[in-house]
Order: sequence, then structure tokens, then C-alpha cells
Amino acid sequence: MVDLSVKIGDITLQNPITPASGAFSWEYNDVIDLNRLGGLVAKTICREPRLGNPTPRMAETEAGIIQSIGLPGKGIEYFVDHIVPEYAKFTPPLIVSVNSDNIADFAALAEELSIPDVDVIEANISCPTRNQTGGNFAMHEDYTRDCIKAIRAKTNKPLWVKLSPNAGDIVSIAKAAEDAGADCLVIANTFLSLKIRTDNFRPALGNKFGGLVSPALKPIVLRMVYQCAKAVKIPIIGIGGVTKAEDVVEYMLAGASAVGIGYAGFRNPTALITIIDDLEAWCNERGIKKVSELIGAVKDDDMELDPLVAASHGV
Amino acid sequence: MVDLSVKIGDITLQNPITPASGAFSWEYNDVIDLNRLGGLVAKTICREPRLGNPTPRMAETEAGIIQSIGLPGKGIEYFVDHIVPEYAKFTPPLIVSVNSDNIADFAALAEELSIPDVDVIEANISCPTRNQTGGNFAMHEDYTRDCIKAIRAKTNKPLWVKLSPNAGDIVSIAKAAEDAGADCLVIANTFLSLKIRTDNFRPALGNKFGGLVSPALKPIVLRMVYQCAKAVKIPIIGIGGVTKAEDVVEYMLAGASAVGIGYAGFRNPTALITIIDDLEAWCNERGIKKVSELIGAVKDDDMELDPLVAASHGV
Amino acid sequence: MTMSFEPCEKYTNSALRAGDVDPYPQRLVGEFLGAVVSNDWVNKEYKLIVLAVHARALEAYAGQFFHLLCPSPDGAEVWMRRPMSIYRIDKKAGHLEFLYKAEGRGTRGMAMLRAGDEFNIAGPLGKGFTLQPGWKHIVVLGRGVGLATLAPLSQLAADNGVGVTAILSARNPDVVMSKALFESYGARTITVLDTDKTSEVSNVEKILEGLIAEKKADAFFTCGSSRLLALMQRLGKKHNIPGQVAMEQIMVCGFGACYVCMRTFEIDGVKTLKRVCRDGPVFNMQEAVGW
Amino acid sequence: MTMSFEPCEKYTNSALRAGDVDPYPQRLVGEFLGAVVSNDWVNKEYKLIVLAVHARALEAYAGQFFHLLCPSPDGAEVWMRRPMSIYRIDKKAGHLEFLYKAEGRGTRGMAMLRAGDEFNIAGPLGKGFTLQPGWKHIVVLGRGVGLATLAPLSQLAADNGVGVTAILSARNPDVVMSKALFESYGARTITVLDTDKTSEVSNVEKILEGLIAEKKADAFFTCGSSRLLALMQRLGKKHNIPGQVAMEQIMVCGFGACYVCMRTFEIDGVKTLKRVCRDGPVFNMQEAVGW
Ligand SMILES: Cc1cc2nc3c(=O)[nH]c(=O)nc-3n(C[C@H](O)[C@H](O)[C@H](O)COP(=O)(O)OP(=O)(O)OC[C@H]3O[C@@H](n4cnc5c(N)ncnc54)[C@H](O)[C@@H]3O)c2cc1C
Ligand SMILES: Cc1cc2nc3c(=O)[nH]c(=O)nc-3n(C[C@H](O)[C@H](O)[C@H](O)COP(=O)(O)OP(=O)(O)OC[C@H]3O[C@@H](n4cnc5c(N)ncnc54)[C@H](O)[C@@H]3O)c2cc1C
Ligand SMILES: Cc1cc2nc3c(=O)[nH]c(=O)nc-3n(C[C@H](O)[C@H](O)[C@H](O)COP(=O)(O)O)c2cc1C
Ligand SMILES: Cc1cc2nc3c(=O)[nH]c(=O)nc-3n(C[C@H](O)[C@H](O)[C@H](O)COP(=O)(O)O)c2cc1C
Ligand code: FES
Ligand code: FES
Repeated sequence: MVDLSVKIGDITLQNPITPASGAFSWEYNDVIDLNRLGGLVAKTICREPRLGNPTPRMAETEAGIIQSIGLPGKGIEYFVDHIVPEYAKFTPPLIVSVNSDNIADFAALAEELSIPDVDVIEANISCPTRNQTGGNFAMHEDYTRDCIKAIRAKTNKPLWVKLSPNAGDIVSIAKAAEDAGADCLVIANTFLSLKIRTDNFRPALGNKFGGLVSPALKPIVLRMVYQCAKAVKIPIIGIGGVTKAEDVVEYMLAGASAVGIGYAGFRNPTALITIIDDLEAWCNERGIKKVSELIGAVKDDDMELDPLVAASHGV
Repeated sequence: MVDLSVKIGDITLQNPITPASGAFSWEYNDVIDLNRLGGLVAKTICREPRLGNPTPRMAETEAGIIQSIGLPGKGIEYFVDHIVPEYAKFTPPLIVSVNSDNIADFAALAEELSIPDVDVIEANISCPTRNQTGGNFAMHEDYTRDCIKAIRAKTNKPLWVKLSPNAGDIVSIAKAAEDAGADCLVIANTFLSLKIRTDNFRPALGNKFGGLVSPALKPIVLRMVYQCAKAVKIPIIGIGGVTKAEDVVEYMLAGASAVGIGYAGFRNPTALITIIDDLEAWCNERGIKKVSELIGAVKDDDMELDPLVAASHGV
Repeated sequence: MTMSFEPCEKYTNSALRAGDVDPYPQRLVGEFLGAVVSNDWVNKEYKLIVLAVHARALEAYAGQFFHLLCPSPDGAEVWMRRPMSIYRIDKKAGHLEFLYKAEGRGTRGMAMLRAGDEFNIAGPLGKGFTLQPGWKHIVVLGRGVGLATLAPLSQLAADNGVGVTAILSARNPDVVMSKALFESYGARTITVLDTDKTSEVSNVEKILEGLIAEKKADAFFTCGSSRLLALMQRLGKKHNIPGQVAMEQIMVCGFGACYVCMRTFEIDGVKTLKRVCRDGPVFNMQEAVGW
Repeated sequence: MTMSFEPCEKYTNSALRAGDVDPYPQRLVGEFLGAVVSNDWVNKEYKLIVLAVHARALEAYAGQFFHLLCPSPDGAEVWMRRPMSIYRIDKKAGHLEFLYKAEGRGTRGMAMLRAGDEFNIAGPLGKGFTLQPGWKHIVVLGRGVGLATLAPLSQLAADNGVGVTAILSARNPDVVMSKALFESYGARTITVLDTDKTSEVSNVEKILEGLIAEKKADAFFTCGSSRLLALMQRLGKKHNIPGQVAMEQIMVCGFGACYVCMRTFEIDGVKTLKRVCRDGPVFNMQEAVGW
């Protein structure tokens, strides 16, 4: 039987399947056994209560959805008093996602959330509908470094950093986060997008722009995970378009130690459990003893460079 | 009856539908009447004959394909002597796409291609599998400016510049291209991606990385077109995921003057003609006299900012 | 490590078919594969789908909803589930029914389902209608698809010995719905139409005032129209009649996690947002700001 | 400007159904909607699909191919067309046939088509087989799905009064294909199998040498195996027998535009790449470098 556990720094996940922040809450215990997940990831929390963005907050697109929620929430006090205890009822580690548009406040929030029931601080520096200096620090190497340094100085909890797929040079940003003290990179958040309705000529979302979420995007995020895994030493969690066990394998081959899942859990609320079961079966069928063997195991060192030679092989 | 013509600077297209470079050749006259298209766009040409990348050059993904062709071609001499004359048999303007990894050579190529049968030079500075200084200048504002300035100095033909969706800050790059003398922006090329096979742990493409092509990406590119249209004065051609007449309308509402089409023509070789016919019918049904009325006509100036008010309306 | 190419199917899931053993029996909500028993047109716009489902899917009540994974009407995928109110639960037959308007891509795909096909549904979700012990007679006022949501109230009321007057508002006689279902549970129905102008607010107001005068209005229930909601809110306030309204909003998760399905409510003069999927879809009528 | 919401269907196209007037009659290649006449298993792995098509789709010849837009086997879209050789053209009946292995997503989707369904195909594409005037007897050697590509040669040869010996190589007797089709056009067939080792190169070489000695080998044709291609290349060179090979490669456009479908050829000692879709799929056998 395969050992599905993976280590993210000092944290051990019983399997590499975690929900993605914002696509999950303890309320999913209504339908799946949360104790089976690799980790529990809370919705990004800000200091003050926030209503979020105008509705509609979601629109279907060609192949997926765009959404713009706007980080609504009841603020950090309510979170610590009422939401952390809900998660504390379950055994997997609790990862708490935080955001602020101000670096000092970001660090202070991380400090205030460094309480016993919280296992990991995830710095969401990549909310796509915020701007570069307004909380979406992951668009820029220097902002990323400054922000993560400030947070690192204020917390001893493991610090995971969620990057943006909208950045042009994600490798430099990944390195900046690592230099600044990140313990893990979470790659990636959603793709800044727009849909205009052709019936009334208006943007489909109340907030105009939204983040695109689609299994179609997996090859882009996979490329980013692969590039970053070659450039940094800290572990990576791949997020984007995972809908089946093979997608977990593909992310791990590219260098990820675990994955996060959003969309698939909306589509099939039992998906995360099925993916854990399928991954286990996939490994067992192939005699894989530890799923962690797959991390970075892509075979890319002997690729055919001569097109004349490559094209003389069969299909 | 609607007037479908649009102007791109001094060039008039009889309708806003053009093929995308690399997804088209005069050989498509086997299946559709090329004289019905808005323009004819040749495959990107380099100076020397090139074999291109190792096979396989295409792999299907969740929702689309990744491809890495590697700009194969028989070089500029063959192109001028044998390919330009093939296109010259048809009436729509000929747009010639060029690439080089050297700015001086890029400009020289543009100069040598400024011959009577060529109507437009399209600078493909965004081939995703080349690097930032190796022909993929569109990842960086300064490289873009330098490259387009050099080309502008060498040709009086209309100069269109194809940008990269992999750039983090496409608006600055669009402005740099405009400043440097571009007459039109073509947005965008393909998304740098990776697929790893879970049967043999190898990258699915011979070149490892490839460009993702998928209707799913349209909301991302549409957002880029919208942002750039607000920032520059020159016209924009939107490319990415157009498969039906409404997609053309959506790009035009966002600020594009025309569109380019790749994937849809692979899927349905008669698609470009159908889209022209459907666009005409769509406009006529709505009493639209000139399709150019649609350019930038998105209604985005009175959007609901208060989530409490927005969420009290019906669905 | 040896390996061969055996891709899993996309979107595998552990949805339960009728008769399956539930590996996680303490769950409140399930993902089910219902077998289509029938899927017929009720009128020109609406269809009624009857599904044979796992027993756990029958543990639902009026006003709750399921989240339906609709098949594609056109070869391209339908990416999000569609929320639908429970129309009828037939525990004996093991059937769950939904009444729906086939309009957009998802519901058009749903309309193509044939007997024997499988249909993936998640639920039951949300907080449904509640009846207070003292109530003897309630008034139900619905329009269009709102009637699909209100119809099971008749069953709930009948089970609790509560009388029902149902006012069914519709564009024309062809699209009046659920009359028979309401009546089968002993409800009195009154149909009001756009075609003969009986559906105008002033006339509906007269009918409601009449019922109030008759003491047949211990509580108000509505769904499907902002105009009718406003009317019931006004009369409810005036006569101090409690009420419940079932709301709709675009959804993603259905579980309360994503905060997509927000609507505005005003409580003690303060406006706030609530989640239709989990805080509702049935809300205190006086708190709703628009339908 | 007034507007209402009427989305076009995704991927509309102007594909021709049987009987439609072609708006662009000078085109060489069409996009067609064939009606499925039948789609039956030939053996455990292969199916034969028969389509009733527009007359223009019948203007095709052996070795050419169509590009097929396969329906989905699983609810998610199949994004690229699949190239398939023409297996048989029945001009009288207006039928086009393809013999295919149902294996990946596209061909599994294709295997689900039922009589009456529509199937979008584009073609005919590429350069097929050619017969030289002097040839009296040709030898066809194929394996697996390669036989589907070679089979229509028997019809072409018969039409031109050329004799055919077809050597059919297969894993076991159950998956020998096209024997009846070859024989119906008067070809002599020889079956060689892995199970009894008759398919080994040495034995096939003996058979070929025999045919050469009998003067029954004016030209060689092959498809489906690198091993058999190498054998025919060697004997062809030795005995100065011309030959043609039909190649496969992953395709995107099928029209020669995208340069995805490249294979290596060696011409006068210089290696180069050619497009299978437009420069082929049938090539000079001596120039091919691997199948
Ligand atoms: C709690 C609840 C119960 C409902 N019960 C019923 C019912 O019993 N019968 C019935 O016919 N309809 C009901 N509806 C409305 C139904 O969900 C929509 O008609 C349906 O989602 C439209 O899908 P479509 O594919 O036809 O439209 P599309 O235009 O393709 O939908 C696009 C997106 O918008 C969403 N959407 C569109 N209209 C609505 C709406 N009114 N409410 C919520 N989301 C919407 C869709 O779910 C989808 O995500 C209910 C809605 C809610 C929230
Ligand atoms: C000119 C030509 C003629 C052919 N004729 C026949 C025929 O008559 N009968 C038959 O059974 N097969 C034939 N093939 C092979 C057939 O195209 C592939 O078996 C088919 O594309 C596989 O699709 P899939 O959905 O089963 O596999 P998938 O694994 O889903 O395919 C993934 C991608 O790879 C491509 N691909 C996979 N294998 C091949 C291949 N061998 N050649 C080209 N592309 C491939 C597919 O088209 C698709 O784009 C021919 C191929 C070519 C090039
Ligand atoms: C409705 C919704 C809300 C989200 N909210 C957050 C959030 O609060 N914080 C965050 O870091 N990411 C958020 N995301 C992004 C997801 O965590 C994840 O990065 C994204 O959905 C891609 O993964 P997927 O393809 O598996 O859905 C949200 C995504 C969705 C769909
Ligand atoms: C097979 C293939 C080859 C391409 N070659 C080129 C090229 O040579 N030059 C270029 O500028 N873009 C090239 N592209 C990108 C297309 O021009 C276009 O930007 C992209 O396909 C997105 O449009 P679509 O979604 O309509 O396909 C190529 C795309 C494909 C699929
Ligand atoms: S639909 Fe996700 S919170 Fe209601
Ligand atoms: S498939 Fe495009 S060139 Fe052959």
C-alpha cells in the first residue's frame, strides 16, 4: 500500500490533496469527511469586516467561470472567535489565508493569527482584482520581497505564499519569496479576465474584472510550477485545474509536493475524496511505495533535440 | 444591410475577420474562398530556412491544445519568390509576419519585405517558446520599444505588433509599442504551457514547452484588449478563442477593430466564412448600420459600485 | 515502477445510486446519481423531471434545493451546477421531482435527458420553509417558476393540518402551473392572469385583503416576483402577518463557502448581505430587499 | 440599436449535407455532415463506419484521408479532428467508409455514433496512391490499421487492370482485416501471423522474394510498420522496385498550413522534413526514414 503522506517543511500532510482557499469552508463537512483531506484551507481573511464586490459575482465562460468575490468576511476577530474553532474540530492542519493592502498590517495580521489552532499562514498576495500596490503584491518582485520579509519577521508559523499567474516573470517572484523567508510557494491564484455580454453590452460581473477558473488553464500553471521548482528549494503546492488523480500526478512530476483544488469541488462536491482514493489506487497499480517519489520525477533530461531525428520516430 | 468594413490605420478590411498567423496559408483556398476574408496573414517568416522544433508538435489538453512549431520555413528568399506570389492571387490585403532574435536583423527583414505585394508588416515579437532576448521581445517594455523603433526606421509599410499574453504588464508594453511607432497592436500570441504525460513521465511535446490555444482563454485576452484599448490610440486586433460571431462582437465591444482566428479554423475549416456570415446576420437583426459602431462600445461607465444595492436586484 | 496508460475518466465522483451503501452515512448532503424516470413537458415552457434516487436524497423538505449537474445541449461542457427547488418528494416510489423552465444551456441540456439516463444531483441544500405551531391557514402567492418552489408547501401544510390558499400568477392560462398539485393536497387555488389583467397588483391586493378578513392568512409565502414580494411585505407589515420568501441568486458552491450567491437584507434598519444557498433560500419576508 | 439575447450555437459551420448546394463549388476540399448508415464492430478492436455523404465527398481516391470531428465519449469536448484514410468509396450508394481502431478519446467517441447521427468530416485531403502505366502486378504489405489505408488500393488496381498480392500481417487470426475486401476486387491475399511466427521478417522476406521471382512485384506498397517498411526498402533497392508508403503523424490543420505533421525524409542523402497531410500521406518509399 502506498504511503500518500507528503511533507511541506515541518508540516506533514496525510495526502497531497488540499482544498483551495475561497473554494472551501468547514461547511463542506456536510458532504465529505474533512478528516480525510491533506489540509484545511480557510477563505482569505482581512482585518476589517468586508462586504465584497457587487453581484453578479460569477459568470460562465467558454470553458470555466470568471468570478470576483472581493474577499468578503466578518473580519479577524470574528474569524478567530468563531471560524477557527469550527476548523479545530477536525484533525488535518489548518492553513489560514490572509490579505491586506498594507504591508505593516499584513504582517500584524499574520502575527495575530499565529495562535495554537492555526498551523500555517498562507499569504494571499495575489488576489487578481486588487492592484499591484493594493494587496496584489505578487505582480512584482520587490513588493513580494518586502511583503514576505515583513510577515516573516512577525511569525514563526510556517509561511506559505500564494503567487499570481498574471505575473510576467513568476520565477523571479518565486525566488524573491524564497529569499524573504517563505516556507512554501502556492502556485497559483486566478487569471485576471473579462466577459462582456453581447445582449446588453455590459460586463458580465458586477466588479467588471474577475478571475478565470478553468481546467483549461492547467497547462499554464503546470509550466509555472515546473519553472519555479527548478529555481527554488522550498516546496510548491500546485493549484489550477486539478479535476482527477492524474492531474495530481502531473503536478507532482512537475515538482509540486501537493495540490490545491477549487473548481472540481464545486462541480462534484465529493471530488476531493474521489481524487484521494483514485490517487491511492493509481499508485498501488504501479507499485509506487511513496507518493513523494513522484515529486519532480518528470523525465526531461534526455529530450530529443534534433527535429530530423524526432520526426523519424512513429507517432 | 450592415457595412462590415473596418479601418486599421490606412488599411481597410472588408470585414473584421482575419486568420491568425501560423494557423493559415493560401492552401486554405482549397476549402474556403480567401477573397471573402478581411485580410490574409502569412505564417511568421525568419531570415534563414528553419526546420522548427522536434515532434510531437501538438498535444491535446483538458480544453484545447498546446503546440510548439518552432517557426519552420524556407527562409525569406523562398518566401518572397514563391509564397508572396501565391497570396498575391487574392484580393484582401496581405499581412506578413516576421520574427528574428536580433533587432538589427528584424528591422532589415522588415525592410526587405516592404515590397509592393506586401500590405502590412506584422512584427511577431511574442513567440512564447523563444526567450526574452531571443525574439520574444514582448515580455519586456524596453525590448519592445527598441525593437519596434528599429523596425519603424526601416519600413513605411503599416507596422502591426503582436504582443504576448505571458507578459505581466501588457499595458506598458502596448504603450511602448505605440510610442515606438506601431500602427496597430495584435493581442495576443499563445500562453506558454507544459503538459507531462502520466504514462511515461515525459513532456508531451518534443520541445517540452508549447503555446496553449483554447477558446477557454478568451476572457483573459479580452481583458488585455480592453485594458490596452483604454491606454492606446492605435487600433487593436483581438486574437484568442474566437469561435463564433458573438466572440467577434465581444472583442469589438472591448475595443478591438478586428479579430484574428486560429483554432476555430482548425476545428471547422469553413469557420471563418460562417463567422463572417453570422456577424452580418447578427448586425442586420439588430439594425446595426456599421460594424465599426461596435468598437469600444462596451457599457461600463455606470457600473453598480455598492454591493448592497447590486445584490438587491434580481438575477 | 512500471506503468501503462490508463487515464481515469474526467470528473470521477463517488455519487450514490439508488441502493448504494453510503461510505459516509453521517453526512447531511449527498452527491447522487438519479435515474431519469420521465422528463415531460408540462406546458410550452416548463418540464417536469422525475428521478429515482438513493433513499438519502429523499430526506429533504419544502424550500430546500438540489444542485444539478446538467448535461450539455451542444457538445461543449456545462461548467456549473444549476440550483433547483424540490418540487415533489415521493418517498414510497423513491422519486424526487423538479419542475423547471428550459431556457439557458444547462436547463436545455437537462431537457434532453431521457428515461434511463443518469443525472448527477447534489443536495438537499439550504434552509426551506417552516410552519409555526399556531398557524391554521397560510397564503401562498407565486409567479412563474416561483410556483415550482412554493408547490411542496402544500404537501408540508397538509402533513401539518394547515390550510392553504394558493394564488397562482401567470402570463396566460397556458403557463399556469402546479394548480393540480396544490389541489391534490387540499389547497384552494386562485389563478390570476396578465391576459385578463387579474394579475395586477391592485387585484391581488384585493384578494389578499379578502383572505385576511376571512382569517385565512396566518402567514404569507412568496417566490418569483419583486412586485408581489413588495405587496406581501406591505400587507404583512400593515396586518402584522409573518412571511417567508424564497430567493434566487447565481450560485457556485451551494454549501456556503464561496460567497457568490449574495442578496441584500435589511435587519433593524441595517443592510447586510446573506448567502442564498445556506442562509436561505427561504428568508424572513420582511427582511428581503427586492426579490 | 435594440437587442435580445440569441446566442449562436458554438462552432457553427457551413458543412454540407448530402444534397446541399455547394456555395463555393470550385473548392477541392469540403466540410461535410455525413449521416451515419452503420457503425459496426469488424473484430474486437476495429469498427467500420459507413456514412451517407454529399456527392462532392465521394470525389476522393485511395490513400487520401478525411479529417474527422469526433463526438465526445465523456461529456468533455474532443478538441482536434482525427485523420482517417478512406477505406471504401461507394459512389452508387453515395457512401464513404472508414475502418478504425477505437482506442483514444476521439475514436472512442466515434465508436458511439449510431445510425442516423451526423458526423462532421473534412476532406478529401492529401496525396494518395498512384499507379504507373507499365505496372501489371503490385505487392501490398500492411499491418494493423495500415491495412485500412492500403485496402482501397485493391479497388484502384482493379479499375486499372493491375493485379494485386496483399500480404496481411496481424497479431492473431482474430484481427486480420480487409481480407474479404481485397479478395472482392480479385486480389490474392496471404495472411501472416505473430501467433504462428509467419509474420517474422525472414518469412515475409521469403514471400516477397518469391513474388519478385514470379514477376508479380512491379511496385511495393506498405503502411503500418517500421519493420516491414525497412524490409521493403531493402528489397526494393536490391531489385530496383519502386514503392510507396503511407505515413501517419499527429495533425492539426490537415491543409498544409500549421507544420505540425512533420516526418523525416532523405532525398539524395539530405535529410529534410515534409508535411504528412499535404506532401503525403503517401510518399516515395525509398525516401522515408522510419514509419
Ligand atoms: C434556490 C433556487 C431554486 C430554484 N428553483 C428553480 C426551480 O424549481 N425551477 C426552475 O425552473 N428554476 C429554478 N431556479 C432558477 C434556476 O436555477 C435557473 O433558471 C437556472 O440556473 C438557469 O440555468 P440555465 O442553464 O437555464 O441558464 P444560463 O443562462 O445558462 O445560466 C447561466 C448561469 O446563471 C445561473 N442562473 C441563471 N438564472 C438563475 C436564477 N434565476 N437563479 C440562480 N441562478 C441562475 C445559472 O445557474 C448558471 O450558473 C432556482 C434558483 C435558485 C437559486
Ligand atoms: C493520414 C492518416 C490516416 C490514418 N488512417 C487511419 C485509419 O484508416 N484507421 C485508423 O484506425 N487510424 C488511422 N490513422 C490513425 C488515427 O488518426 C489515430 O488512430 C487517431 O487519430 C487516434 O485518435 P484517438 O482519439 O483514438 O487517440 P488520442 O490518443 O486521443 O489522440 C490524441 C491526439 O494524437 C493524435 N494521434 C494519435 N495517434 C495518431 C496516429 N497514429 N496518427 C495521427 N495522429 C494520431 C490524434 O489525432 C489526437 O490529435 C491515420 C492517421 C493518419 C495520419
Ligand atoms: C469562488 C472562488 C473564490 C476564491 N477565493 C479565493 C480567496 O479568497 N483566496 C485565494 O487565495 N484564492 C481564492 N480563489 C482562488 C482559488 O484558491 C484557486 O487558486 C483557483 O480557484 C484555481 O484552482 P482551481 O482551478 O482548482 O479552481 C477563489 C476561487 C474561486 C473560484
Ligand atoms: C499551430 C499554430 C501555429 C502558430 N504559429 C504562429 C506563428 O507562426 N506566428 C504567430 O504570430 N502566431 C502563431 N500562432 C498563434 C496564433 O496566431 C494565435 O495567436 C493563437 O492561435 C490564438 O488564437 P486562436 O485562439 O484563435 O487559435 C500559432 C498558433 C498555432 C495553433
Ligand atoms: S453558492 Fe457558494 S456561498 Fe452560496
Ligand atoms: S496538419 Fe497542418 S501542416 Fe499538416
